[in-house]
Amino acid sequence: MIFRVFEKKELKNLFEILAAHNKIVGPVEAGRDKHGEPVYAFSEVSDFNALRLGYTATKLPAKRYFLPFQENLSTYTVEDGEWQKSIDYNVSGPLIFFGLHSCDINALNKLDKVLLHSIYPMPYYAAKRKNMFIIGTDCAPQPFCFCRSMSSDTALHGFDMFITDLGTKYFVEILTDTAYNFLKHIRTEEPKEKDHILYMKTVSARNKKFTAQVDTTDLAKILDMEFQSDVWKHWGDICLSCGTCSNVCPTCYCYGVEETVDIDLKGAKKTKMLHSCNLIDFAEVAGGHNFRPERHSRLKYRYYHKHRGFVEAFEESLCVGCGRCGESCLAGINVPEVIASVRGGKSK
Amino acid sequence: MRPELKFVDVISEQQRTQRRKQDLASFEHTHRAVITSVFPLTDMETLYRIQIIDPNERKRFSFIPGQFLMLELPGIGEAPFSISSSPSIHGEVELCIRKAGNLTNFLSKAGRGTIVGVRGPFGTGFPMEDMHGQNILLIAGGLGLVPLRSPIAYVQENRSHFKEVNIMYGTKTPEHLLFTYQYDVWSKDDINLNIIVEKADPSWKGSVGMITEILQDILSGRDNEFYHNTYAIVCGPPVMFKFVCNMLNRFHIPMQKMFVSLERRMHCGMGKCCRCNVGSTYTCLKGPVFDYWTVMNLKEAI
Amino acid sequence: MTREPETKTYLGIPLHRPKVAFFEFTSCEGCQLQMVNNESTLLDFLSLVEVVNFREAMTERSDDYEIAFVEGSITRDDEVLRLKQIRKNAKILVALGSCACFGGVNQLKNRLKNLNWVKKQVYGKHPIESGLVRALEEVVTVDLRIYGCPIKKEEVEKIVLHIALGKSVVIPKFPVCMECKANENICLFDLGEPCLGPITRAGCDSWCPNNKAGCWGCRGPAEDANVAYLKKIMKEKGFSEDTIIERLDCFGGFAHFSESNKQRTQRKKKS
Amino acid sequence: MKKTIDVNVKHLSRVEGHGNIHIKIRNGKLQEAQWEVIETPRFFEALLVGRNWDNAPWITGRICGICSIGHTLASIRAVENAFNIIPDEQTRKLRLLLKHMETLQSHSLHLCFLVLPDLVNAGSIFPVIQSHKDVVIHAARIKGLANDMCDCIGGRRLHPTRTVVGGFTKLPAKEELSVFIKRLMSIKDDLMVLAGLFGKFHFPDFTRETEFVSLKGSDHYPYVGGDVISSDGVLMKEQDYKKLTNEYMVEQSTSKWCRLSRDSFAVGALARLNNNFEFLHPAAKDLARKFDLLPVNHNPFMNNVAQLIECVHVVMDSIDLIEDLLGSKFREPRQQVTPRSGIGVGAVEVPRGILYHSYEFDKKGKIVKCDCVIPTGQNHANIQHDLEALASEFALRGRKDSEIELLASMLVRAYDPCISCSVH
Ligand SMILES: Cc1cc2nc3c(=O)[nH]c(=O)nc-3n(C[C@H](O)[C@H](O)[C@H](O)COP(=O)(O)OP(=O)(O)OC[C@H]3O[C@@H](n4cnc5c(N)ncnc54)[C@H](O)[C@@H]3O)c2cc1C
Ligand code: SF4
Ligand code: SF4
Ligand code: SF4
Repeated sequence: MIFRVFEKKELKNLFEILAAHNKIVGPVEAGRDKHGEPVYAFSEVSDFNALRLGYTATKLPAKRYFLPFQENLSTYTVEDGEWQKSIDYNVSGPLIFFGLHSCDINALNKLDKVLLHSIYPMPYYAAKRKNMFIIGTDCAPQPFCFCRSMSSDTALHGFDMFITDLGTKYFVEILTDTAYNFLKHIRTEEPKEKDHILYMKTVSARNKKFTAQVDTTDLAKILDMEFQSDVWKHWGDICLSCGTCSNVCPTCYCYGVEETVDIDLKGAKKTKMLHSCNLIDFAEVAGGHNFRPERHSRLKYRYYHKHRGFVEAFEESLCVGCGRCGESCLAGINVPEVIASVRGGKSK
Repeated sequence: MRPELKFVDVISEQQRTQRRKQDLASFEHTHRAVITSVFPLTDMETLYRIQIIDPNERKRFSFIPGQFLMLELPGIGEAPFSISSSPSIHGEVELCIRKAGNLTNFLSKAGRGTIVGVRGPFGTGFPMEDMHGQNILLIAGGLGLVPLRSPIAYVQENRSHFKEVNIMYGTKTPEHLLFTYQYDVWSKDDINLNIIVEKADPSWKGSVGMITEILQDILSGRDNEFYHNTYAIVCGPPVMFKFVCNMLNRFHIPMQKMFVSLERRMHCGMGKCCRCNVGSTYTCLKGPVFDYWTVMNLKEAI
Repeated sequence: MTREPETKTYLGIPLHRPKVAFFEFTSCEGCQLQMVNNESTLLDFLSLVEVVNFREAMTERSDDYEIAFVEGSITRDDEVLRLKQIRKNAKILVALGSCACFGGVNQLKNRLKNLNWVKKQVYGKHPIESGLVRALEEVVTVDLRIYGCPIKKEEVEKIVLHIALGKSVVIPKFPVCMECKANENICLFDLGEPCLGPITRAGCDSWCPNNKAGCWGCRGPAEDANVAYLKKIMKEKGFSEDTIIERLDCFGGFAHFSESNKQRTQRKKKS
Repeated sequence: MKKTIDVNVKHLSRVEGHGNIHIKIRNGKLQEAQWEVIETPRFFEALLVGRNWDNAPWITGRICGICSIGHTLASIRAVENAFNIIPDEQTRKLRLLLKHMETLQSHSLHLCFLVLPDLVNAGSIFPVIQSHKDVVIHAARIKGLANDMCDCIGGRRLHPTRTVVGGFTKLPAKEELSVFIKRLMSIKDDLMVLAGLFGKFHFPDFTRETEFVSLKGSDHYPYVGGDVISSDGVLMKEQDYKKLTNEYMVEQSTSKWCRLSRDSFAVGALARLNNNFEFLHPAAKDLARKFDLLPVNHNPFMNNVAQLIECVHVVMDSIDLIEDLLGSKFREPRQQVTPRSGIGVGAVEVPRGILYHSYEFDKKGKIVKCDCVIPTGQNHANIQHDLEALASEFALRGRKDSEIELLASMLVRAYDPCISCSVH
């Protein structure tokens, strides 16, 4: 890995140089909540001043840029008995992601395993993923982040460059030659020994700030044993089955498909919509039979998919510990508490 | 040099034609196919023969018994169907389809010449070659005969590779029996055919009862040699294969030699939409054909 | 209507062109208006169906129809008779909008114990006939429901298209939050506003939250809606009992979940 | 002269709500001419009692599917007046813009879909789609623009979501707004085509003197709040709406009737135009002159023409409003609301005339009393008197039953009555 450092003011230059020729997506302030605190979101930015690199956490991940909530899979033209199908992967061009936290980068790495590197890669995802240039940035741990438990607090790959704020300078890890070439446009230096020390200090100071934890030891096995456990019923009782957790999760990718005919009968569409395993009709089949009619069985399934099934298939869980699901859940259902309760700890 | 990103086209022309499995385009590659014959079997089920239009694609299209394909009509729907014909015919398949919803109802109005889209084949199949030299029990309930027709065709075409072959088929009433015109042909190939209905009508001369009753008759009084060298393929509604598999288990037929086919909702057939997950196993990738040991280890499978 | 009935086909299969009629009972007639409010698809829509009865738009009338779209709630005896006649004529009776599906805002008067007080409040001593407000299904069998106050025209178009194609009509079973999150709205609860999105049937594309306004539940409950727990959450977030009840009882969809509307459920059982 | 005439129209078509017309003439003498309103009441005024103030605009908007925006705005104004909230300029401009679009939406619907069939001898818009396709396309474009702008500003074309006491929950993006300037400009041309077409039609020649009531313009053609005037010389404040309307019940109607200086008065486009001609946009004034519609005009059929002229006015005024808004910096759209006890009245000119909402609140902001006076309710008596005069006059002129039926229907339609709204 190649490391450099650069003066803080250079970042604006980098941004502007990149923005002149590319589209940039980054964290911005989308509004203020009732306490007057900023609410952050990923959005296209063209003005460096609108960028909020010091953001805490966004409510939603940058999902719509790699797994849109709704996406046309194919369009058909229909004429008499004949029809033609055309496929569009819905990418208009490359995008620069300016300021993703490690958890969100790791989420992409996990998704890559199932959507890119499995036997049937998913072209819609692949097309977007391969057109992402990612600038990672260090984060400020929030009380709900348990990414350390999920080994997602640092990203080792899956980005092009990663910048860490050292106070007056940025420390940058460079992973791709594209990033290396981009950095030639601003003034950077070889890091000195004191930069390295400062970097390590910064990182360890951050690491001390993580509070939330999930015990993942033998979790897959324990989940298997506790399949019939009553704690699920408790969580099922308070779950609203609203699908919010899946929508805000950077790794939830399950979807449903709808086929529609245009009202003029001259065309048709096949549309994909992100679904959630917590929604009532997720496991409904012909004749109306529902494999998971109860709230608790659906909620349980979400945990099984993430912390057991995915582990079995890919040797890691499908959760990066960003804590978004717990933060957005009105009922307050969150991963640390659910897992703790399944492990025999106390539930709320 | 301008700091500008190059657009990455995920499917170069080369990839498109060469690496089929790794080919990103295959995800949405739909063969255009034409319905060449429509043959009503009962009020609800119709047998369709479907041929891939492009001769090259047709040649390349092959499958193993037990696999399914995704059939689509633009704007109406897309759904998985088991291939119900001999694996030795390429690019032309038979599907037996029951009217159950949007796609299947619309299809029931379609005639010869209708153009449909076909993706696949997908999923696991029955390991027919492993079964060579063994006894075979082919057990079907109701619509379960549809996926079973493909292994039956395989057995017929390779009869000398198998020892004793038994087909057991049960339905609710005689009217529900599928493929009645084929029973004679099956028997001719030294295959024992046992049919049972739950409720007879006046014209019914055969056995009446549950399928487990014939199974009991066939399995009783055999030696261990038989039990240990027998494969079973069980297709039908979940309740039925639960009873059947329990009985096979009691007779010590190895669980790894018992195969079932599961049905779930599917949108992609490629392990992406998660709708077919049982526990957290994709029915479309690891199944629909599972050995019974695996099924036992899945949560909420049956 | 004088237009030549043309047979449309889709994928070579001829489509059915149903005769449709529109009727309204006690309501604001806004849902019917929504039908003509979508200029771009109106002509295509009209080629899929044959409109034979639409008082708000046409003078000709006919009783020969297959699908009846009925708007409004039922409050008087003459309305009951008229609705029963419509039920007899129609093969498919579609309840159009919240008033038809649940009684709509009109049913709010049911919660007032004293109907005479209600009448006096508005009309003084002048005699006026008006009974309790009922949803269509409390009088006749309803085949399909198009929820919303107002309805989304797209939903009506979809239903008609699906009937013509022989496809089943699928209305979301999950709640508004699902759509709201997909629209990347800031949750109203984060803004300190109440919202019934977590328990209300989706399909409106989170119309109100998109506009930074909390949902009032006009589409009625989602399937398996956890009303009891949302009430608890709202209380914990500091919303008064009244705020919650006022939202829940506004359109009538949550009548079965609300104390003040128990009488209504009982009435239904009786009839 | 015709001696015996019977006209019975049950559930008059192409109007909002349910009304009947009966005319009976025997031996050349008018025995009965009746405008009957049979709509079922919904008791909005009663069902709001006891509810929180924020329910008022949300629920009363549902009084009417056509002028839901007007109801919402009148309700908001009444609540704001009670709580002593004064909307800032930005809010006032956006509300007026929204109001304009409702006027355009409603007038164009009425003129092209409900009135036009009468003028071209058709029973509904459906055959007109074939015979006058170009007109329908112009109309659809006009209505389409109005609908899109309502979506953009109010959040929804019907039962708006963004309009709340204190302002708006959300503002339109400036980019969105600026697009509309161009569309409004081109809509003016569509309106001129329609004007050309309507100019060729012959509106029935019929006048009956009456009183016209509307809001009073001060520097603008009036739409939201202010004083109320009448062509008979009345001038009052909006708070005095009770004295302006004097509601009473009659046998033939589930809607209340009103009167002021005479037996009946008229509200609506013609009343506004008669009372505030000078404040019309110059382009609208020009058009009025072309139609020879100058104050005070007493032909109720001319209400249709007045609507057309108002369409031009609101389109032109909207362009100015948007330009103003784009030129200013957007501020926080919503003011804090502190409820208090009191009474508030809000008067708004909706497409069919002046609409009043009035609420009384307790100190927690719960509604103690609610009263809404609807324009169509104010017009009913006038319609009745017009109907009597029309029947006698045209019977005298020897018209056939069917002609009188058509004329009577057209007369009622000219008022663009919103019947379910008048009963509420
Ligand atoms: C591996 C596999 C093989 C199958 N083989 C056959 C076969 O050979 N012949 C046959 O007739 N049927 C078969 N089915 C079932 C068939 O896929 C469904 O009947 C079909 O999806 C119905 O589609 P539709 O569009 O007509 O119904 P829809 O209108 O989509 O659905 C009607 C109902 O079916 C449910 N549904 C949707 N997709 C499925 C699904 N894949 N499985 C179960 N329920 C579903 C819906 O939730 C709804 O309740 C098979 C299913 C699987 C998974
Ligand atoms: S499951 Fe929750 S904590 Fe885990 S990645 Fe998804 S949103 Fe984040
Ligand atoms: S605003 Fe309402 S609908 Fe949207 S997420 Fe929050 S609770 Fe759900
Ligand atoms: S958000 Fe709620 S109140 Fe608004 S339209 Fe949707 S269901 Fe109705």
